[in-house]
Amino acid sequence: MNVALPHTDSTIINYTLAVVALPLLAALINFCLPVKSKVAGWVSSAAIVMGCVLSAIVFSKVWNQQPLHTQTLWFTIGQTKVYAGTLLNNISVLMLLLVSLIALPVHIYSTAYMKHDDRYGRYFTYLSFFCFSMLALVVIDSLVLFYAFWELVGFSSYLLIGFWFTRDKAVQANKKAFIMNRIGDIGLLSAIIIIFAQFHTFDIATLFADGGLVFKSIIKDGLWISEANQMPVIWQYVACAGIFMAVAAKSAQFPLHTWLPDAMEGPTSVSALIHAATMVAAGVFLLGRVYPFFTDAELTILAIIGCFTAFMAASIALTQNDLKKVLAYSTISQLGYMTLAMGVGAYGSSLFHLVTHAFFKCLLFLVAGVVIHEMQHIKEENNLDIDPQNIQLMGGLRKKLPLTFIAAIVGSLALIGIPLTSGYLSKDGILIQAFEWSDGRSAWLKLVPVGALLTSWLTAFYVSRLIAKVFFGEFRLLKHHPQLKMHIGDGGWQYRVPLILLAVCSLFPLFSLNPFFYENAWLFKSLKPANFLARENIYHSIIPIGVNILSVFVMYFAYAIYTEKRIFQFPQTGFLYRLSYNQWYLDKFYKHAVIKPVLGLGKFCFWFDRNIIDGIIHLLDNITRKIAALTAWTDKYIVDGFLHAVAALVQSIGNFARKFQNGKVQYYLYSMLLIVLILFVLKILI
Amino acid sequence: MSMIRLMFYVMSFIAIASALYAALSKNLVRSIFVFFVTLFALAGLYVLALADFVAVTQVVIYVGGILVLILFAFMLSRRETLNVIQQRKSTFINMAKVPALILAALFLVVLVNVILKADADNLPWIKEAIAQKNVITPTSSTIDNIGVNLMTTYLLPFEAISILLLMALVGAAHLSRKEGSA
Amino acid sequence: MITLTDFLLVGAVLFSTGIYMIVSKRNSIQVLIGIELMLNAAILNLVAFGRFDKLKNSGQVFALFAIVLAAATTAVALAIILNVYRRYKTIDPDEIKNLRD
Amino acid sequence: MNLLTLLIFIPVLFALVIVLLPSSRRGSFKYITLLATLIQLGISIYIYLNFKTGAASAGINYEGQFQFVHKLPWIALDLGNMGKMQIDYFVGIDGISVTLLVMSALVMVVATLASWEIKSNLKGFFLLFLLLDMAVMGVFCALDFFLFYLFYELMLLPLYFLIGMWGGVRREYAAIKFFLYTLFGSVFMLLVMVGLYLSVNDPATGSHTFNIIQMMNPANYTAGSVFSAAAHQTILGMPARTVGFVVLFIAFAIKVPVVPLHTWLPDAHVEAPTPVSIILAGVLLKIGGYGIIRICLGIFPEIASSGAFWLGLIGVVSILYGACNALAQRDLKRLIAYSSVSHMGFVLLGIASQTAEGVSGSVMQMVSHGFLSSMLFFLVGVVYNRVHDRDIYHFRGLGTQMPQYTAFVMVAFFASLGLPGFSAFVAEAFTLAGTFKSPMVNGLLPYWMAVCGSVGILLGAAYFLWTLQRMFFGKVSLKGGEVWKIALTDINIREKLALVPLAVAALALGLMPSLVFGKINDSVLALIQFLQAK
Repeated sequence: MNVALPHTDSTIINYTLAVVALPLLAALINFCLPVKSKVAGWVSSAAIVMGCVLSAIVFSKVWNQQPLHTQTLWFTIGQTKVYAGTLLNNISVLMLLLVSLIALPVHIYSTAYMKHDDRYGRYFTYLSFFCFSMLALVVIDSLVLFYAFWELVGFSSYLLIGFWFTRDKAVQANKKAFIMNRIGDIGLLSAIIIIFAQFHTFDIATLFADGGLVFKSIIKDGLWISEANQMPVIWQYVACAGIFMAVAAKSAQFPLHTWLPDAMEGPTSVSALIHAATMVAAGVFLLGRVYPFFTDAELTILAIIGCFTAFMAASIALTQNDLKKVLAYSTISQLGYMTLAMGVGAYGSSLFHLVTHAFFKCLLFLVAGVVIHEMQHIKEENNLDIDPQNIQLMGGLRKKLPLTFIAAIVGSLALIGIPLTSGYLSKDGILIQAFEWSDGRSAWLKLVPVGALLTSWLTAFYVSRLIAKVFFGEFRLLKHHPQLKMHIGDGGWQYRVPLILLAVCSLFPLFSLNPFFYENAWLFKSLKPANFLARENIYHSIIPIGVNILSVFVMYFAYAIYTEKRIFQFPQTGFLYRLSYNQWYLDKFYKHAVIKPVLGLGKFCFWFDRNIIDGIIHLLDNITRKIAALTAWTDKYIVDGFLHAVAALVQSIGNFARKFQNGKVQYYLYSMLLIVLILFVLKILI
Repeated sequence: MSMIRLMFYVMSFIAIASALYAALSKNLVRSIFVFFVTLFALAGLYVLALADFVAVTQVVIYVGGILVLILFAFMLSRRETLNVIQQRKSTFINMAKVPALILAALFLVVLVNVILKADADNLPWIKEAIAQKNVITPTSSTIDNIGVNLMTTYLLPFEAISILLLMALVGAAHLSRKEGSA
Repeated sequence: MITLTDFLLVGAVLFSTGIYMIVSKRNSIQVLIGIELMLNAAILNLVAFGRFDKLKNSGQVFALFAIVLAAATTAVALAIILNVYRRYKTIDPDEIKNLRD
Repeated sequence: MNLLTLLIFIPVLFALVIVLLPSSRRGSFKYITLLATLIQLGISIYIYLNFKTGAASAGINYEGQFQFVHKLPWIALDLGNMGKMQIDYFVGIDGISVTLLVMSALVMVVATLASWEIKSNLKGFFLLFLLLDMAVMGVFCALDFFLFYLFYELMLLPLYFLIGMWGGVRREYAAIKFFLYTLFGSVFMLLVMVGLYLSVNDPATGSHTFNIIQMMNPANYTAGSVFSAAAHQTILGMPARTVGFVVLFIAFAIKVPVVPLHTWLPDAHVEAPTPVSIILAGVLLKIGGYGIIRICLGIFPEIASSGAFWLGLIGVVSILYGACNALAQRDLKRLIAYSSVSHMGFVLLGIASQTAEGVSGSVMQMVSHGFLSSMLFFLVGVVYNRVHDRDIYHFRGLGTQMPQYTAFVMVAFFASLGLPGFSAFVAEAFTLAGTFKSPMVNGLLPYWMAVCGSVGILLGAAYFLWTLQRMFFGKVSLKGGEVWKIALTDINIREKLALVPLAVAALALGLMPSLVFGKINDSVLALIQFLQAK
């Protein structure tokens, strides 16, 4: 601690550290326990309960107070000192409390949900580790550590998605999730490096606070100038793009969203906590942290992408038959709202929506968990080969699961944004501010709020479809298997308590005493941007009314189609249907446009390595060998050959001469005479 | 053509023809006997060369000594010798003999060539001998002169020859002994 | 008058015949005859030249020596032939190859 | 007795013991070797703890600032008119070498533990192993170029035999390839070394010297000598100092290895027995990086600056190319070998940046990679030992079959792919940070290199996760069927003993990077200052 803090502050810091450290401790304890140990659940839950209490205290102390920032030297590299510390301001304590609050019911729920799993202990190890990473992420003050925990939440999400690692789909999904997130991580890392290079610090408080370094930096004449440095402005864009990539990956925004639906392979409780409420919100949280960094143009792009994501995901959710996938796409869609809100400058509404969404989406996932659990129960009891998550097989469950049904209705209404729910408050804020934002801009930007508006009706439709298919009408599985035994119910208190708790949190009173005006919510008041327009223009009254009236119609429409089979049935062959059902073909597109080329590049590189580089080596090798062989040949046949030839000559002469020594006297004589004769002849001739 | 010349041709012809026959004959006995004829003819030629003493010695030693010795040797060896030799194929021109024939012919050519080139009749010392009348004439007697010369001028060769003969005698005797102690 | 050359020519023919016999004959005795022929050719030459030395009679004297020597030679040669025949059961000079290296 | 000398020559002492023991006691050889490496580790840790930090003990180009120095005249021939030949036994360490020393010692212990699998010709193996150990330590400590070269070459020989005699199927090919590659590098290095020797005069004695630190000072060069900066001599039409730098760089780049001089590495690694793979990846590659920092940068600083772009480019290419290659592999060991190429690319990139962050990151990366690659190769060795197969497609669901093993694999994989909390993250992040800072601080590297380098991190995740998914997750399905199932037992105590220290070291460095940065910081700053002063 480099600054002497008042006593209360140091207590708060200690409490914060405790909130962060408790889950880590729990994870470590669980890691050392046997894999099946049932104690693990209670250890983790206890840690979260304590964390909840402490974070509530911290929240109450810090909320709307001066930000609390402490740090300690982590290490020195070169002349750069890298600090580690906590930065407690409104947004971080809010997240701290939110994560603890959501984690608590999920933990309780999990103790029942995972009861029969072989690796129960390991599950809670991972879950606690996730909580630790997530809690640390929200309070940390250094970009390096932020990145570290950013990646650690991804890592724990990887572990949890692939928790049932013998299922191929699960491990494919976790690989995909991690790699998609890695793409984002690279963006974040690049952004951090660029920021570090520009400002020479990793400290979030120094960088992004009011009047911080980022505020003082200016863009001028194609240069990005800070107090210490300047670099081409392109790198400011790259940094923004990097941050956006990180957000897109973590918060499942287009085009990096495809991992999230697949991530539903993990246990449902995990989906509820990580892939609906907390981790995926980290992207939005990041936007909140580094908000000052973005320029207006960049924010516009952000808004467009958020809007597009929201619309696209909602359109996909219309036709999905997998219970969790529908929810996953709705999550993407809602995250799109948050991003859009950030883009249009509705900073407060965005975070507000983040909080409310966390509650009701977590609630919906837990409901889905109950439903799936019971379907699984039916499946196992009757030895059926069915997908327990397929909503086509469900129906009429409201009688069997009454509490679940009520919870589902509350969650759905919140998701649609019907008044009296929390969702209404936050979503309307976004819509209204989006319209206000588009007022002063070029006309085509009106598409953004309009798109958001459309999305909200689409949301109403698919949510109603979901509820209708699951809870209303007849139990369709019964049609195929009339002898079905059904012993199902809402489950024990571990199921009921979280549902009730979250359902209550999804209603308006937690956030605002006035259920109709979002700007009265205490949360929004504290986070609202300085340039907030008071309730003076027409949007504030028209939009809530218009949206909701139409939503109600849409809901009834959906209910009518899917429950009472009235009016008409949607054709299932049209282009739009297929586009939606196949999730806009993005997975296929990525497979062909990205994965295959990359793998192909890998293959090519290897080919290049084997054949070209090694080929050159081998060629040199061969040339050397050939030269050596030539030398050897020369040595053997030319140099030695000369010697051998001389020897052979001598030998053959010897052999020739030897022929005369055949022991025949007459032959000797003959030879002798012949030579004499030759001498004579020579004598005569010469 | 004088008588002497005719005699010379006749003698020469007989000598050469018989020598050739001896050379070409496959039969050993015949060739031995034809060789007699050759020797006699040569003796005649010696006479024509005015060396009557040598001619006589020729007849005595060669015909009387050597040929008899050869015949003895032939007869002392067994019959098989004859058979072995007789069994040979008797074609007139044996291919194996062709190189020998060529050699002999070439030798003859060379010798004749040498003799003709040497032009023996016109050698300086012969001309000098003719001029000094140091030539044996048909009328002169040579035997006494030979006897004197042999005992005076050529005494040393004579003695050497005698010792040589002795050695040859001892050697021939030694070689001809029976197997075992040799 | 018979010239010196005539004698020499006859000697040459005889000498060549002797050579032929020595080289070609498969019978040691015939080879011996060939040798005798050559000796006789030589003797003939000696005699022919001897005509021009009346005083010392060198030609005739050496002809005599040669005849004597030939006799001795023949005796020894025949003794050798007999021995060879005893050992090798042949008198073909080709068959006797002990001189071969 | 000087500690460094002791550190270097302890293996030789124990090797002597092994030589004297009869072969019937071969069972004890591994324990003797283990004892040797443990003592070495102890000494290195003692050195590490007693290593003084502070600007006054930064080292680099001040001989007096080196620590644990041991300097003895070694070869001093009076050559008459040609002066005196001066070769010293001169060892000492500064911040750059101290952490590598500890890392090497630890890796050696692990390699010894991995040597339990060696069954044939134990005497030869452990003799060569200890010889290699000595040479490696010597390289990191030597401050006399001649001594450095001696140790450098001394490493080659044992490695050649270790690969060639105890290796896999194509071991001879691999051994020869390795040998030729490295020999090619070192032969030219010898020429430059001699050239430097003839150019540099020891100011104290006036004679030529091999002292590396003297070579760093431009004032010590004889006027007009080959490598004198002032003389601008040329070799084959190129500036002599550039040629010298390039030759030395190639020699070390082969060791690192960088693309395109890397192809010995996959072959050597694949064929080498596990302990040798561990040493190769863990220690040997670091000698390349260390050599570039100490010698290339130290002796030819101005060339290093002017050629930094190319160095960085090669680094980036290595990162991406190695990662792409790793993606295409189905032999686990080869995959890890290529990942080494990729990871070592960061070292080069960091060095090229010539910023404090970059160079520190490089050293960190070397230390980190030393631990992690050892761990990875050890882990491959575990499964290879059990079933003699490494093909990724032949395994599935090892997570169920060998849970503890899989846990260690996950630690190693995630640490390697740069998960925060492990050393590789800090190293790679700061290497990239340094690289990105470079255009502003010294203008050596363009901005885009850092961004390209970071793509390597992504690809790293891709191939490691693919392997995890393919090999360890899913339902159990093994090529060898039941036989393999029985053979694939979970890791035993010895293997855990080897793996835990490595994992702990990687984790500790990730959580407390100051363990490394604290020791190297002053040296790195001194180096940067030296480079900027030129």
